[in-house]
Amino acid sequence: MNNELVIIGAGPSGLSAAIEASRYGVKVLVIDENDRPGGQLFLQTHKFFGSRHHSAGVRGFQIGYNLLKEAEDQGIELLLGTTVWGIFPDLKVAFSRNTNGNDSVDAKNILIATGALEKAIFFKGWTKPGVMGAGAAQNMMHVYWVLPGEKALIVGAGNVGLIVAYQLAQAGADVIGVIEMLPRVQGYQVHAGKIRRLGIPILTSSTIQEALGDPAVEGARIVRVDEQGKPVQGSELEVACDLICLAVGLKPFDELCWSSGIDMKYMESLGGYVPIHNESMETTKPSVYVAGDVAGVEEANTAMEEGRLAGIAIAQKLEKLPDKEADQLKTEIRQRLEHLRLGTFGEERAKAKEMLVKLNSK
Amino acid sequence: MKQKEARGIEMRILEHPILDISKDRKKVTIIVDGKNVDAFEGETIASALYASGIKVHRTTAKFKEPRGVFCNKGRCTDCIMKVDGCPNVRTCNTMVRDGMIVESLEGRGEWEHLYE
Amino acid sequence: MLDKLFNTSNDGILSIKRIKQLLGYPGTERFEKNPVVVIECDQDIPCNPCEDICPERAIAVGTPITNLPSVDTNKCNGCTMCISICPGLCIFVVHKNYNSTESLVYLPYEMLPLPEKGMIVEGCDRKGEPVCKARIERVIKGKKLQKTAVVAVAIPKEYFEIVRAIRF
Amino acid sequence: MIKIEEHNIKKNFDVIIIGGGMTGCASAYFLTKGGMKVALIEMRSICSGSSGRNGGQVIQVEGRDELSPEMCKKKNSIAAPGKKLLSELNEELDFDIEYRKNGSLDMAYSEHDEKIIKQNIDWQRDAGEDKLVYLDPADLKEFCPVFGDEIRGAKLRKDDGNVNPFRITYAFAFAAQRLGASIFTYTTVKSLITGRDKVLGVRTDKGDFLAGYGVVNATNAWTKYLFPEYPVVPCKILAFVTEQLPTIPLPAIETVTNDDFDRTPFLFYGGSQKDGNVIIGGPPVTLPESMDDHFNEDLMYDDISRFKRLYAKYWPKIKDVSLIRGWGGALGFTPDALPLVGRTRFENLYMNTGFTNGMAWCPICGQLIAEVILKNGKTSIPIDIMDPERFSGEVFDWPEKYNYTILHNYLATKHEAERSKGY
Repeated sequence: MNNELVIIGAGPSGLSAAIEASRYGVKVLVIDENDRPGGQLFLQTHKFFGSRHHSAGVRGFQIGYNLLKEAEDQGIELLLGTTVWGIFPDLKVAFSRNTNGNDSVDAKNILIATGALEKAIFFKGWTKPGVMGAGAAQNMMHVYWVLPGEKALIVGAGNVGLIVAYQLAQAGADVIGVIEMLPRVQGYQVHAGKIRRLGIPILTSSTIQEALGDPAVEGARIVRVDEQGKPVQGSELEVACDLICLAVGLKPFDELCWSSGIDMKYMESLGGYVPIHNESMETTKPSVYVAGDVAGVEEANTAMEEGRLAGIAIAQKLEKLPDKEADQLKTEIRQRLEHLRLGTFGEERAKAKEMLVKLNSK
Repeated sequence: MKQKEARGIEMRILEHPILDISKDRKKVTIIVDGKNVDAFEGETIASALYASGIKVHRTTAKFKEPRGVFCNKGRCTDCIMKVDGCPNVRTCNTMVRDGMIVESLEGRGEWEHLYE
Repeated sequence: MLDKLFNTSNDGILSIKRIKQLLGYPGTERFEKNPVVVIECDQDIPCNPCEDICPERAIAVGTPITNLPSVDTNKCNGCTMCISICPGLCIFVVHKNYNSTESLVYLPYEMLPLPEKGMIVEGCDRKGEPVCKARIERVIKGKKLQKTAVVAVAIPKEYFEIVRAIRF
Repeated sequence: MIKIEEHNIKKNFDVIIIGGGMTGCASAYFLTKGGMKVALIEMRSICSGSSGRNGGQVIQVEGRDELSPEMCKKKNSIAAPGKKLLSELNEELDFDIEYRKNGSLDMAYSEHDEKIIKQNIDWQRDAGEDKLVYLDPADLKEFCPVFGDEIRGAKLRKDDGNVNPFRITYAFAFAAQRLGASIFTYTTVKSLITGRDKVLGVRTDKGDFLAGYGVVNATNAWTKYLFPEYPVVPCKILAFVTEQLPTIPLPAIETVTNDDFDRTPFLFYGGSQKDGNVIIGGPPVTLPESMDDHFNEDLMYDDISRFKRLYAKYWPKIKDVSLIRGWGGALGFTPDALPLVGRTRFENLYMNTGFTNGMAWCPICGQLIAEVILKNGKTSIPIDIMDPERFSGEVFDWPEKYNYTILHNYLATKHEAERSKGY
C-alpha cells in the first residue's frame, strides 16, 4: 500500500484534513485507535464558540456527525480499531490491529492528528476507583450512556471542568462543587455562569487533599490554599462524593512526534511539548504534518481549521491544487485562525504558535 | 431527581436533555467474577461494569491497592482485567461480547493457558 | 453545602453593576417598552453566532470576532432567536412590563425534566438561589433550537434583573 | 534523584571518570568508597547508553563458537567473582538491584547446535564449572513452559540470572553520590589535558576538570572517539521490552538461531525482569553502513517485526503480548571479546572499557579499577588477561560492515587460526 496521505487520528482535525485533501483528489487513509471515528467531538454535548465557518452554535457531537457524513461522501478510507505505534524514517507507518498482529503502510505524507491527553494531579488516594479524568467521565456519559457517579466533585475550573460539571448535572448527577487551586475561575465566565445558575458552587483558592473511601471513592477532603498555593491549616473540609473528576488541563499527545524525531519545544500556553512546525503545519521532519491539539492544545474549531490548512498544504504539495488557489485558501484559513486566537484567552496561544513558526524557519 | 428515580440502582442514563438515548440496544450478558452482568452490545466492559456499580477492577501487585477506570481511553491501563483467560486486558477499550468471562486481577494475574 | 462552609464566592457570577456596563445591556429606559434582549457576555471570546442569527440585525459583534456583542435596542423586538444559539447560554429576553405586576423573562433551559406551561416554580438568581415564585408562561422547543428549550417565566416586576434561572 | 552538579564549583578532583554507564558508576562508587574525590562526567544522562539498552542477563560465559577451554577459564576468573559481587550488592548499596538467579539458557535449534552446546558444556566442566546441565525438550518445557516445539534442548546454567540494568546503574550512582562523588551529566569530554609526562585531566564543553590521581575511561563503545589507539569498536544492538506479564519463570537467554528472516545465524538474547517485563534483543536487521552508524539509536520497522516474529516462534504462548518500547544502542567489542581494564602506558590514564558482557563484568571491573588506583596496581584478582595494552602496536582490520553476529564469527575464525598456530 502506498498512500498519498496517511492521517493518524480521526478527530476534528484529522477528519477536516482528510475531507479537504480528498476534495482535491488526494488519496487519503485515516487511521484511528478507537472503534468509532470523531474523536473527542462525540464527548461534547455543548454548543461550540466561534463563527459560522466553525459551525458555531452547533453541538460538538453534531459537528462530529457532519464531519463523518462529509468524509463518507468523499469516500475516505477509514481504518478503525488500529493503533499506530511508529513512524519510521522512510515514512512507513506501523500499526497494530487488536490481536491481528502488526502491519504497516508506506505514506508519501503523514499527518499526525493524535489530539491531547488529560493531565492529572496527585493527591492522597488519587488512584482510587472513582477518581477519573474529565474526559473519562464524558466518555462514559455521552458515548456509553452510563453515569460515572451520583455525587461528583470536579477538580479544576478551566473550561473542561466547568463544562463537565454542567454535563454531569444534565445527565442527572448531583454535582457538589467545582474546586480550583487558583484564586479565580480559569474558564469562560459564561460556562461558570451556567453552573452557578444551577446552584453548583465554584470554590477558588482551594484544592483536594485526599480522596476518601475504601476501596472506591466515598468522599474527598478539600482545603483552602493561600496565595502561595499552600494549604491553610484548619480549613480542611470533608465532603461526600462518589466521583472525583480531574479537569486540570490537557497536554498534546505527542508520543508519535517524539518517536519519529520531530523537533519539539516546550510551550506552557499550548499544554506542554509541541512539535515545531511551519505555517502550513509541516514539521521539521519533511512530509510529516501536525494539526489539532497535538500541535498545541486549543479548541476544537482551531483544530478543524488547522486540519483544513494541512489538508490544503498537502494537496498543493502533491500538485493537486494550483499554487495560486492553494495560497488563497491558506490565507483565508490563517485569517480565521488568527481570529480564533484573539482576545484574552487566545493571545498567549497566538504568540506561542508564532514562536513555533519562527523556530521552524531557523 | 426524576432521572435518578427512573434509573434505580443501575447507573444507566435513561434520558438525557441533549442526547437521544437509544431504547432498542441488544442486551448481552457477561460473567464478571462468576456473576451475570447485563450489558449492551457495542459498549465497553468498563462501561458495563460501571453501569452495574462495579468500580474496582483489580489490585496492584506491590501495594495491593484497588484500581478502576481512570482515563477511559486506553492510555493508563488502570482498568485492566482478565478477559476470557487472558490477563491485562484494557476494559475501557474492549467491547463486550455475549458470554464473555471477566475476572478481577490480582497483581499481574496468571497465565492459565501457559500450563495447559 | 460547600459554599456555606467556605466563604461564598462570587466566582462565575456577573454583578448587576457589571452587566449594566456591558454593550449587551439595553438600558433602563428601553426595558419600559416591548421585550428586549439582555446579553450577559463580558469576555472577549471569539464567538459571533448571535450576530448571525438575529433576523433584525440588532446584535453586532463585527471584527474582530472577539468584540463584545452590542445591541441596537431600536431594532431588537425580543424575538428570542438568539437565546438558544448562544454557546454560553448567557442571552436572555426580558419583557419588564409583561402586565401590571409581572415581568416576563425568557431563559435557556437544558435540563430534564422540562417545565410545563402553568407550573409554579422557583425563580432563581445568578447564583441559583431561589428569590421568588415564578410561573411558566411558555416553553419553546423545536428542532432549530437543538434541544435548548427557551422557557418564559412570569415573575414579580422587581426581580426582572435578578431572575435568570428556575428550579423545581 | 541524581543531583546535578553546578558547573561553577572548583573542578579539582582526585579521579575523573568518563562515562555514566554501569562501569563508570561502579568505578565511581568503589573509588569514592576508597576515599577518592571523584567526578563522573557523562555526555547524556546516567544509564543512557548500552547500560540501559540490554536484557540484564547475568551470564557467566557467553558466546558459543569462539570458546575454548582456555577462554572459559579466563572468563570464569573474572565473571565468577563478578556474580558473587552482584549477590552482595543489594546490601552494599542499600538498593534492590533485582538480581534473581533464575538460570540462563542457550537453546539448540538443530543437531549442529546441539553438538556445539554439548561440547561447550564439556569445556566448561573441564574448567571446573559444575552448574551446567543439558535439558532435553521435555525437561526444558517443565523448567519453563513458554517455549515452543522448535527447540531441541538447551544448556542451562542454574547460577546465572537477571538483574535490572537501570536499577544497578542507578544504585551505584546514588551510593557514589551519597559518599561524596560529583556527577556531571550532559557534559561532553572533548579531549584530555596532558602535562609533560602524564594525564592531568579532561577538557569538556563545560570547562576543564583536573584529576590528581587519574582519569578512567569508562565510555565503552565511545572509546573509539576519545582513545582511537585502543581497539574497541562499537556494535549496534537492539533491545525491546514487552508489557508487564504475570511472573513467568523465564531465565536469561543468549542464543544463536537460524531465523527465518534471512536465514543467517542470528544472535538474540532476552530475559524477564522482576516487574514482569520481558526484554529481548539482538542485532539490527540491516547492517549499519559504517562504524559511526553503529551509534545511531533508531529502530527500523524490519527490526521490530523480526523480533516480534522471533518471540512468536520461540515463545508461542506469549506471542500476543505487546512490545512497548525499543532502543538501539552501541556496545564495545574488543579483538578477543575481553574488556580493557587497568593501567595504560600513559601515566594516570586508566581503561575500564570494551564490555560485551556487562552484567557479570562491569561491577567487578569497577571494583578492580578502584583497586588498581588505590592499591597501586595490586588487585584482589589477577587482571592480566584484561591488560589494556595487550593489543599495543597491533593493527586490526575489522570487517567493513558488521553486526554482532558477523563480528562474533569474525573473531571466532581469528581465534581458531591463532589456536591452530599455537598448538
